[in-house]
Order: sequence, then structure tokens, then C-alpha cells
Amino acid sequence: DDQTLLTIETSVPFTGHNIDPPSRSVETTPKELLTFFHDMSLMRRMEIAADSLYKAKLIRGFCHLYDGQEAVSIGMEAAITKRDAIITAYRDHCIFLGRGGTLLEAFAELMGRRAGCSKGKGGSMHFYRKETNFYGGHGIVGAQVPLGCGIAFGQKYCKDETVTFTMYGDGAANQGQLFEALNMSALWDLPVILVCENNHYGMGTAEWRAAKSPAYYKRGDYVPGLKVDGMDVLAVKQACKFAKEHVLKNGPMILEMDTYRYHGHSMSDPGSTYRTRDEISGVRQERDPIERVRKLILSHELSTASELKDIEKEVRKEVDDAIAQAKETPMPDPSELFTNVYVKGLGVEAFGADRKELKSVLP
Amino acid sequence: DDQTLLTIETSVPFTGHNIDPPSRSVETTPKELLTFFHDMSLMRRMEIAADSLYKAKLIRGFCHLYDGQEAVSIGMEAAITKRDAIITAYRDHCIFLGRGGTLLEAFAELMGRRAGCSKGKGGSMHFYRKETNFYGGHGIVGAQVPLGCGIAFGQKYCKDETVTFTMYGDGAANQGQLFEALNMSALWDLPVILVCENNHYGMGTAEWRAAKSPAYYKRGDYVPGLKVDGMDVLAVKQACKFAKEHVLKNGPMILEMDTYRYHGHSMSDPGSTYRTRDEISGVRQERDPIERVRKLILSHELSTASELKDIEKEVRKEVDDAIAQAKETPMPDPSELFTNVYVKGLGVEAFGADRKELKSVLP
Amino acid sequence: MTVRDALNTALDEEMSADPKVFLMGEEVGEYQGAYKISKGLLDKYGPERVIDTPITEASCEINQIEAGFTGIGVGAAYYGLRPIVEFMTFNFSMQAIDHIINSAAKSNYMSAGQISVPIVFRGPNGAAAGVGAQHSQCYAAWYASCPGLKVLSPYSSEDARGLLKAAIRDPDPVVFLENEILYGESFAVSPEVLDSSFSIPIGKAKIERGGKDVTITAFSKMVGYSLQAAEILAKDGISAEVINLRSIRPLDRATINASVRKTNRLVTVEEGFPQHGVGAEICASVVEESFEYLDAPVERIAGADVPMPYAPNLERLAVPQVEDIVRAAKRACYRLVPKSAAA
Amino acid sequence: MTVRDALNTALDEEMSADPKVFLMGEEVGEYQGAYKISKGLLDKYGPERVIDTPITEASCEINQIEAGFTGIGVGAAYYGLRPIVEFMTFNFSMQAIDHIINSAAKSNYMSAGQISVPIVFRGPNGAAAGVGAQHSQCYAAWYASCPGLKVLSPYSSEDARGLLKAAIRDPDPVVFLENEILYGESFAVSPEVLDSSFSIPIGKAKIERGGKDVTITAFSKMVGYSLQAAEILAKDGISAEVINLRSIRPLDRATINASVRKTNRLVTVEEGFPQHGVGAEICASVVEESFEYLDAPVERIAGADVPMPYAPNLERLAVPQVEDIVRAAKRACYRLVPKSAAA
Ligand SMILES: Cc1ncc(C[n+]2csc(CCOP(=O)(O)OP(=O)(O)O)c2C)c(N)n1
Ligand SMILES: Cc1ncc(C[n+]2csc(CCOP(=O)(O)OP(=O)(O)O)c2C)c(N)n1
Ligand SMILES: [Mg+2]
Ligand SMILES: [Mg+2]
Repeated sequence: DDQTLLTIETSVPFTGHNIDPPSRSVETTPKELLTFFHDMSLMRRMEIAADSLYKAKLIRGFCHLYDGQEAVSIGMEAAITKRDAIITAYRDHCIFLGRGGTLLEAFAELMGRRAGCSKGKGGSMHFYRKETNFYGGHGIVGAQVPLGCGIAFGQKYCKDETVTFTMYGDGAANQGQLFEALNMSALWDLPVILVCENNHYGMGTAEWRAAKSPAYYKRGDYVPGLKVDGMDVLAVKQACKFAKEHVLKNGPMILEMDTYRYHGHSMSDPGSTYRTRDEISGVRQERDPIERVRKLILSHELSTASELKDIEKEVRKEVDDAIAQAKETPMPDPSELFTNVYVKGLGVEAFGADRKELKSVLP
Repeated sequence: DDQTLLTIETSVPFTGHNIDPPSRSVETTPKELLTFFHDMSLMRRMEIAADSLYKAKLIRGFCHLYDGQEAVSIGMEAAITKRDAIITAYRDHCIFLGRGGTLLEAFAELMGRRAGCSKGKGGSMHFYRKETNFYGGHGIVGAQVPLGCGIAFGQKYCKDETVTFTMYGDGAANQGQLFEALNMSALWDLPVILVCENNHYGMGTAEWRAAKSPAYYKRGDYVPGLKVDGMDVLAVKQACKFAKEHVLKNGPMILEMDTYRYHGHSMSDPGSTYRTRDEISGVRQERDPIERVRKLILSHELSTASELKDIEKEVRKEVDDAIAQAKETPMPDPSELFTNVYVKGLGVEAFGADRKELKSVLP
Repeated sequence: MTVRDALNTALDEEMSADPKVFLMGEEVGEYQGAYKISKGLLDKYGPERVIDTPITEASCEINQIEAGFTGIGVGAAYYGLRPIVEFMTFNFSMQAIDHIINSAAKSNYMSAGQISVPIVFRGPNGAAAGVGAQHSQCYAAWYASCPGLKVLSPYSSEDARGLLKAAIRDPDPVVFLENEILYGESFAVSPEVLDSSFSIPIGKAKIERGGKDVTITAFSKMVGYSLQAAEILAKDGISAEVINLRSIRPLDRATINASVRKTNRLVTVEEGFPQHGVGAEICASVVEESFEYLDAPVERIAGADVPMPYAPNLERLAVPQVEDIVRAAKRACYRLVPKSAAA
Repeated sequence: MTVRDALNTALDEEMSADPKVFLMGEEVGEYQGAYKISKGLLDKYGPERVIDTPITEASCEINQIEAGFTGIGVGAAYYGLRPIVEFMTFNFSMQAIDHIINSAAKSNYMSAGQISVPIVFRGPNGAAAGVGAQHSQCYAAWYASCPGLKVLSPYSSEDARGLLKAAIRDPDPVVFLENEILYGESFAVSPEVLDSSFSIPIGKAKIERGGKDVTITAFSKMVGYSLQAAEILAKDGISAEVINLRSIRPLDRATINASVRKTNRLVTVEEGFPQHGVGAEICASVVEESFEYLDAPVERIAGADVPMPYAPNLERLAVPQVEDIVRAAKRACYRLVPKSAAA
């Protein structure tokens, strides 16, 4: 039935730095695999729909899509609980979904509506879900790494026995503050996992052009690291489970997830000038995280091809419905301009562009 | 005679990281050893005199002394030319002297006189000597490291076949911008040597409390490093010669100089609360850089004990004379308040504290 | 000529005139999303002088490590090169601001003139569209508060060419604040502007439109808005003089004060946060030097005093609009009584 | 009570009142050169809550890695702790300023209230004595330009205690600008101030001395100078009202304007650079709200518009002196005609 234990080998072995890697054999269940399939398909579909909405000018500004990288979010969530914390950069839509956010909240945010997860005030780069310990959504490359270490500091301070996953890209991996934060986290044994989503490009820059040493799992020097196939959701799950146990006892660790983004960096980047179409289609054919799970499900005969197609259809409908709903939701009330500047506005006056025309007492 | 070649073993072997270390046998001459003795004694004496002047309130603000670390400056200078560049932090008096600066310029600067190397405008932390490629004198911990890499960038850009030594402390070694600069220097093969003067404390913090890994010569990860006895002037010379050749061909390298500061961090720090008096006197007795050279000179019978004493007396006089002279030099003219704000002041008005009382057209 | 082309040709000509000029930064060569200010320069000057574009294995890109690459740029300037450091946007300059202030602005002074720092820091500044709170800040007031820096902000293609050329030739550190939204805008330019010897003196404002009833000061995109406002005001019989500041530091106090002494009324316009902003400084300067000439309170139009919201309706409320300027000018001319509205 | 003790007792009481409050920073425990604001707290609260002092192998010091430790502090505040982050001086906060602005000040807004950031950034700000250009900058105007931050600057021991306690209890990010030279100064305090429940409302200025002829605004060390100036002015028959701003953001526009409406004259005093400074903002605010009450140009006293020189004679010229304030006040009262001196 649904809960039968299956043991499946990861695509490739883990490679460890200063640590013995976990086993390649991962336990799962039919139910889990089908959930993976559904959830990753939903993410994929959401991102593709965001692309269309952007082109239709319903989303503006920067918009960074996650399709291709879904296994990282989903595998990570399968290994941890919502009491554990996650923080990431601007490529945050799917991380939000993985943390329990809804499609409606996501689309409404992207369209700047008050039903959005940040009431339309954050936009694509600034999704949050504090109730499940998702701390955003940050636009400054690398800044989320010390922030994540700080959340882990809080977890340790409060003796919560939980951990923080702080996600960053291969480009961000060269930021100095990462090394500062890592040193302190190691000195203080903070329960933090630095998840480097190595999608091999930072904007248009290939990893080897941005880093003398693109072996990101080793870049922590004295901090242990693990290289993981980030396109294999079971490998991600295994690695995150292993890492969570490790950091609770021993302090920080780096997980380098070998992954790939199908879309360009953001909506203004076709994503095809600095890499070949062959490279992209090669990854799609050989390493796609959803197709890998589809094959597993079919080869273990846990479901039929047409049942999986039905799931995909259903996913498509979920997404379409959410978009339709989001479109109906109103823009934020103009008074929201002046809310949330502070938690405690102290009754002070704040000004609009023309201070004699528009001002408000801060709540 | 003076120029006889002597071959002397370094105190301890070099330890390499990602590189084969140079030989322990260092070539020198009687003349060189006597010059080392004189120059290091002069530095030592200058710093001790600065201490007195500070206590006499003739020097104000921050004042960081270099006594104990003299071999690093002297050994480095013996390996390079004045066309090579040096940049350091605030502990810069002796580096300035090593680059050919005079005692008068140093003392006058410390006392804020116009004869100072920065005309009294810089103070203790901001000595410079551009004519011999000494780029200061920086007060922000770690900032001089990318700056030094930038100077090396200039050297490479101009095809000057010279190198830059950028000096920083064990505390500074944890600064993120060091890792950023190192990555770029390695990608661009810049001719830069990062000289970590590990005096084992950053203010009152022992190295192991500030760094998870205090093996600073290894902290460059993919960048080669060498650990050097920084109290052995010949070892420093050997390492710097080796490093200069290496970086001209291969890009950056780290030299960790194991050294010690006798004084407190700055004048407000007695330097004895976070380390034991035994530790300090142990270093003085066993590793003092000047005493080491004295012993070499005596054991090789290059000079007599009393001749060396004479040198020390003469050094003392040089210092006293310079101080006397410096005391006679005037304060900067008040008009200097408004000079050097820009190279090209564009004839703009700049203001003093009361703009209606004091203003000046910028030169 | 677009502002983009104006900047591009200015870079090109100055690089061709002086081999010590080189570009480094976050403008990404192969990447289509970039603003393309340095287009064509790599081909022409090679990877040694356009150090952002991956062409050979020896070159690399230097995104997102601002502290490090800015420090390297400043060091190269110490050595005597003339680096042009590009920030993808000035928001990211905060990671490097210590080098801009402490390593670049103060070195010539601390060294009594030994270590000059001929460097230009450039890139888009301030609000773009829909990019939210972390990507929309204006840094004009911060940088221009610091002695040792010169701070320029072009509006038109003439400004962009003339000021960038002046900035590159200047021996001091210059912060050059562009505007993403203006890059694509076209402005007519005279043949003189196209001459390779063209440059605009640093520290001088330009009267973009003469007028006698009210002075409007602005920089960057807000100059265009102010000109539109002046157009509208003219229809109402108000003759507005529009001053394009061009240089925020040094600030052209003389031109501003002379204008106010003529019009007796002042409206300041900027997109940045109001407190301690450029408008506040201009107001103080006019009060200090021309108090007796002022016939009405100085009117200040600025970005709303909130982080930039994403939603388009809120965003619109957060930045000055033409009608805000018109309204303020009318108030200054006592054609309107101030309303006390609440949002 | 000295300002140092005022700060120390405030920290102590707030830590004892709320276990979520903890200290991290560059105040070095065993190191004698430090300012000793957190003296005794390590012994009392242990290394888990005073995270700068090496006692156990598990603790460490966090000097000179400002970006990293500030980010960690802000992250801890996201999680719900109440960190107090100490900078050895605010000059070093530039390396961490991106976290103060982008990670701390804007998060509550961007997340529509989900991610509040109850954190205090504190340490000495501005000029000390003889420490040169890189160690003497005042950051009041920069930080106070940013919505999302609250910026306080105490003068007396009462201020130090009351404002620090308020800052720690406040749910928003607070930048708390102390002054090294004031640490050792003693002020008489009332029993009320010593009560552990004492705190001072954020956003309210204090009239330190009533007067009717001229208003002098100041913060931090300059309040003392202004009081001295008022003393001297009194002897000349000029009654000066001295306003201690206490809070730079929110700025207490109401108190300032009410005072100017009474005195009709204003002198602003600060140690920071003049352009886009606190004085400029106060001038703009008074011009906006009380233009018709002003009988004389606003007088602005500020740090000289140059990097801080080291030599004592130049340094003295670079920061406001009591006589500058006296002179400006007299000018405002038309007791002096402005001189046009050149240095
Ligand atoms: C400090 C900073 N510098 C530059 C940028 C501009 N920028 C946005 S995304 C990005 C590339 C980051 O690449 P990577 O870390 O690999 O993440 P990915 O986009 O691949 O997920 C850059 C340079 C920024 N947001 N912040
Ligand atoms: C960015 C920054 N943070 C903090 C300081 C204060 N500070 C001055 S010296 C110092 C210690 C540096 O120690 P180290 O690098 O070992 O050099 P040493 O003094 O031992 O030569 C600190 C923290 C500073 N100057 N700059
Ligand atoms: Mg990437
Ligand atoms: Mg040290």
C-alpha cells in the first residue's frame, strides 16, 4: 500500500569534505513519491504561469523563477519539519510554496494584491511565511546567509532543537559575509545548514568564471560539506536529514546542491546567450527532477502513466484557478503606504511625496 | 669582508599549503646582518620613544606600536625593492621607516606637525610614502587587503613586473572582504602577497577565540600559503623572495608570519590582562628578532658585543635627535584645514563649523 | 541620442583618450538582462580594460562581491590607474560603502595629497519600477554629504556625456548616479555635445528652463518631471524656472540662490527619502544666503518617507508625480492653500 | 552618575527583565582599552547572553567582522530575540550598513508586518579626540534618513538610561548613537531616573533650558556645548532655549517648531558634516511649518566640511566650539553682522 517502505539508490554517490557521507540508499514510500510528483509539478506549473503573467504585464519588476530546481525545496521539506527554519534569496516562490504557502498568496503577491503573502508590499523577491518559519525572500545577494545563521543562533539560544537552512547560489558563494558568518557559526556550533544551490550560473556568469574554486561544498574550509545531486529529490532528502542531525550536534555544515535553472536569471534574461540550448535540453532530458520521480513511480508500478497525467492536469487547474482568484483580489488600500513602516509608529506623522497633501499618523 | 656570503638555517622549517616550501638555508652577508641589527634596533627604539611621547601627551588618539614585529618589515624589505608596493593597517610606523621614511617625518606626524609624513593630517594610523610605493596606513581592519590587491592589479596592468605585499593581522584574517579579494586575485593571477602578521591577538582576543581555524596560511583554501617564523628576519627574507617570484608567475599567495607584539594593542591597553607576563617574557627571551641577529653576529664573529652596543647607543641618539627636531617643527597652518580635500577643488567654497565665520575657496 | 548611447560614447572616447582608464564591474557581457552601457567596449579594448566580461579563461565576472571589487578598484586608483567601477545598482554599493568613504574619499586628505584617488563609481541609482524596497533607494544625499567625494547625477544625454567625461578626467573620486528608467530616453543634442572634447564643468547647475515666478530644483529623472510641471504651470500663467542640479556635491549654491533671489519662491524635487535629503540642504542654503528674498515657505517634494512598496498603486504614491510638483509650485505662488490630507 | 554607568545599568535592568535580550559585539571583555559599558554583565548573565567575552572555549569574540555579526544579530531578531549589537565605533558599522538598512529597517514593511526586527545597534558615534578621518564620522543623518529605523542619541545620564531602556523595549530596529567623550561625564539624576521602570518616550525632544530669544537645537555632546553657550549668551542678555533632540528619527518637529514660534530664531548645532545634515532637516522643517514666524535666517553650526584632520589645531577648527554657537546665536539675534572670513 501507500506506506510500504521502498529503498532507492541515489543517482550518484555523495561526496564529502571533512565528513563521511551518508548512504546512497534512501527510504521512501509510494505515498511520498506521489506527493513529490504532485508538489514538484505544482511548482513547475506555478513558475511557468508566472512567466506568462509577466509577459502579460501582470507581474512587474524583477521575477526569478525556480523551475528546474524544485527537487531542492521538496527534498529538503521531506527531511525536516515546519519548526525548522528556511531563508533564501530572491528566487523564493517555490520555497514559499514548500513551506505551506498557497498558490493564491503567491500569485496575489506577484500581482501586487492585498491577498498576497506580503499584502502586495514585498513583490516577487520578498515572500515570507513566519508561521512556518520561512524568513524570506531577500534581494541582496549573500545577505541571507548571516541572517540564517542568526536564526539558528535564536534556535540554539531558545534550546528549540531545530535547525535553519540558509540557501544561496553559486554566485553568492563568493560573498565575504558568508565566510564571516561561517566562522562565527562554527565557533558557536550553530545549528545551521548552508545550502548552496549551485545552478552553475550567477546571472550570465558561469561558476568557473566567478570562482577560482567552484567546489562549493569545500569552500567552508574547516566546515564539513557534502556534494549532492540537487536534481534527485531523494538524494536531497537524505542529505538534509543527515545534515540536520549533524548540525544539531556539531555545528554548521555546507550542502552543495548540483542543480539547474531552466529559465533565464530573471524575466529580462532569455537565459540562452551564455549557455547553449543543448546544455539546457540535455539537463531536461537526463536530469529533470520531475521526470526522475515519474520514472521511479512507473518502474515501481506505483501508479500508471495516465494517472500521473491526471495529476498534472489537476495541477494545471489548481494553478489556473488560483490565478483567476488572484486577479479578482483588490489592490492594497492606499493607506497601506504608511502601515508596517514600524511595529510601533509612536503616533508620528509620516509624509508622502507632497507632505502638505499626503501625510499620515503612523499606526 | 662585508660581502662574504654566509648561509644560515632558519629557526624552524617553513610549512607549505598547496605549495612546496623554500629551503631553510638562507644566504646573507655580514653587512646585511649588521644592517638588520641597526634597522631593527632603530625601529624598536622609535616605538619605545613613541610610547613615552604618548604618555607625555605629545601624541594623541590611537597609537599602535610595532615592537616585537620588526623582523617582518626588515626581512620583507631585504627581499624586495622600493618599486614593489606595501600596504598595511594602522600599525604602520615601522613599515614607513622600512620604506625609507625618516624618523623626523614619523615623529612629526605623531605629534601632528607639518613636517610629518602626512603633514600632521593623518596621524599615527595614516602614514604614507608614495615615492617608495608605501600606500599607508589604514584604520579600517581588513580594508587594506582588497586595496593591496588593487595595487597589484595596477602593477600587472602596467606590466611593471613588481608585486604588492598587503599586510593584515590575525584578527583581520576573518574579514569577509579578504576572501572576496583573494578569489578575484586568484582568478586574475594578480601579483599580490597577503602577509598575515599573526601576533596571536586582535586587541584582547586570542586567535583561537576569533577564528575556528587559526591556520592562516591555509585559509586561502585554493591559494597557496606558507607559514613563516616572523621573528626570524632571515626566514622572512627567504619567504618574501620566494613569494615574490611565485606570485609574478602564478598569482596570489599567503604568508603567515608567526610574530608577537610586545606592547598592548594600542596605548590604552597595558597588554597584560589577556595574556600572561610569562608569555611575553618568554617570547622576549627566546624569540626576540633583534637578539636573534645579535647572536648570529656574535657567533659568526662579525662584530663584537661592544660594537653592537655602540650601534644601539647611536640609534638612541638618532631617535632623540629626531624627537628634538620634531618638537621644534610648527603645527600645520590653519589654512591646511581646507587643502587636500580634493586634488581639484574647482574653486568651490567649503565651510568651517560656523560657515559665516570660516570658509575657504578650495584649492 | 539616448542616455545609454551618451554614456557609452563617453566611456568609449575617454578610454580611447587615456590608456589608464578601464572598466570593472557588474555589467555583464554575455548577459542579456544588463543595461548595456558598456556595449562594444570589450571588443574594442579587450578584456584587460573591460574587466567584467568572460572571454578568456583569465578573465572573470565580479558580480555580488562589491566590497572586494570596489576595494580593488580603489587600490588600482591609488596606483595611478583610472578605474570606472560599475555597480549593477547603487543599492549594492552599500556593501562597498566603507571603501567609497574611508578608502576613496578620505585618502587624499589623510595623506596630505600623496594618495589621490581618480576613480568613478557609476551605475543606476534610486527607484526603478516594481523592484521593491531593497532595490529602490536613492544614495544622492548620503554620498554628497561626504567631503572628498564629488557626486554627479545626469538627466539628459548632454548631461550624461558631458558629466561622465568630466568625471573620468577628474582626479578625485566621483560618484556618478544614473537612472535606469532614463537609459532608453532620447534627447536631441547639439554637434558640440558630440565632440570628443566635450565635457561639462563639475559643480555647475544648468537652468533648463528660465522663469520668473518660482524656482524648481531637481536632478536626474525629476528634471523631466519638473519640466513637465513647468509646462503645466505655464498654462496657468506661472513661469517656473527649472534648475537641473547636475552636481549634488559640490552643490551649485550660487545658481540656486541667484534664481531664488529672482523668483522669491522655491520648490525642491527629488526621489529620495525626505529627511536629510537634497531638498533640505537646498532649503538651508537658500535660508542662509537669501532669507530676505523668500516670499513663501520652501516647498519640498521627495520620495514618501516609507520603504518602497511593490504594488503599483502604492509605488505610485511613494514617488513624486508631476502633479505633486505643480501643486507645490502653486502653493509657493499662493495659488493654493495647503490641504491637510491623511492617507 | 556617569553616562557609562547609566548605559550599564540600563543594559543590566533590561537583561534582567527580559531573557530574550542579549548582547553581542565588539566590547571586549578582558581588554582594558574598551569602553566598559557592559562591565559586570558577563558575570551576571553568562556567556550565552553576553557574547563577546572569552570565558569558555565555546564563546568567541567578534571584532572586525561587522557584516557577518550584524547579519547574525538581525537574523536572531527575526527569530524573536532582542539582540543588542555593539559596534566598537559606528565608523565600523559601514561594513554592516547593508544589514542595518536592507535587512533590519525594511523587513517589517516588505513582509507586511510578519518579520519585525527588535534590535538595538549601539556604540560611540562621531568624533573622539585625535583619531583621524576614518574614526570620526557622525552617522546620525544617514541612519535617520531611513524609514524603518529609529535613531536616538543621548546626551546626559538620564537620556542614556531612559533612551537605552526605551530602545531595548521597542519592537523596531533602533540605532543608538553614543559619544565616547561623554562616557566618563557625570550628571545628577533624580530618583525617578534610577527606577528600573524608567524610560523616555522615543520621538520626543527635551527642552534642556527654557528661553525666549533664540532656539538652539543639538544632540549628544553638542547639547552640553549649547548649554554652555546659553550660559554665555545669558550674560549678554540673550535668553536661549536649548532643545536636546534625543531622537533624530522620529524628529520631534512639534517641539522644535513650537519653540521657534516663540523665539523666532533658530541655531542648529551638530558635529557631523553639514551637507544633508540634521541641521538642514530642522531648517527645512521650520521653514515648512513656521516660515512666517522666522525673524532671521536659520544659523547652522556643524562639523567643518572636510575629513577629520589629526593635528590638534586643525581638529579644533573642524568641530563646533562653544564660541561658534554663541556667535551664531548673536547673529540670529542681529547682535552681530556676519563676517566673510577666509581660512
Ligand atoms: C549584493 C548584490 N550584488 C549584486 C546583485 C545583483 N544580482 C542579483 S542576482 C545575482 C546573481 C546571483 O547568482 P546566484 O547566487 O548563483 O543565484 P541564482 O540567481 O543562480 O539563484 C546578482 C549578481 C544583488 N542582488 N546583490
Ligand atoms: C572594521 C573594523 N572593525 C573594528 C575595528 C577596531 N579594531 C581596531 S584594531 C582591531 C584588532 C585587529 O587585530 P589584528 O588584525 O590581529 O591586528 P593587530 O592589531 O594584532 O596588528 C580592531 C578590532 C576596526 N578598526 N575596523
Ligand atoms: Mg546560480
Ligand atoms: Mg593581531
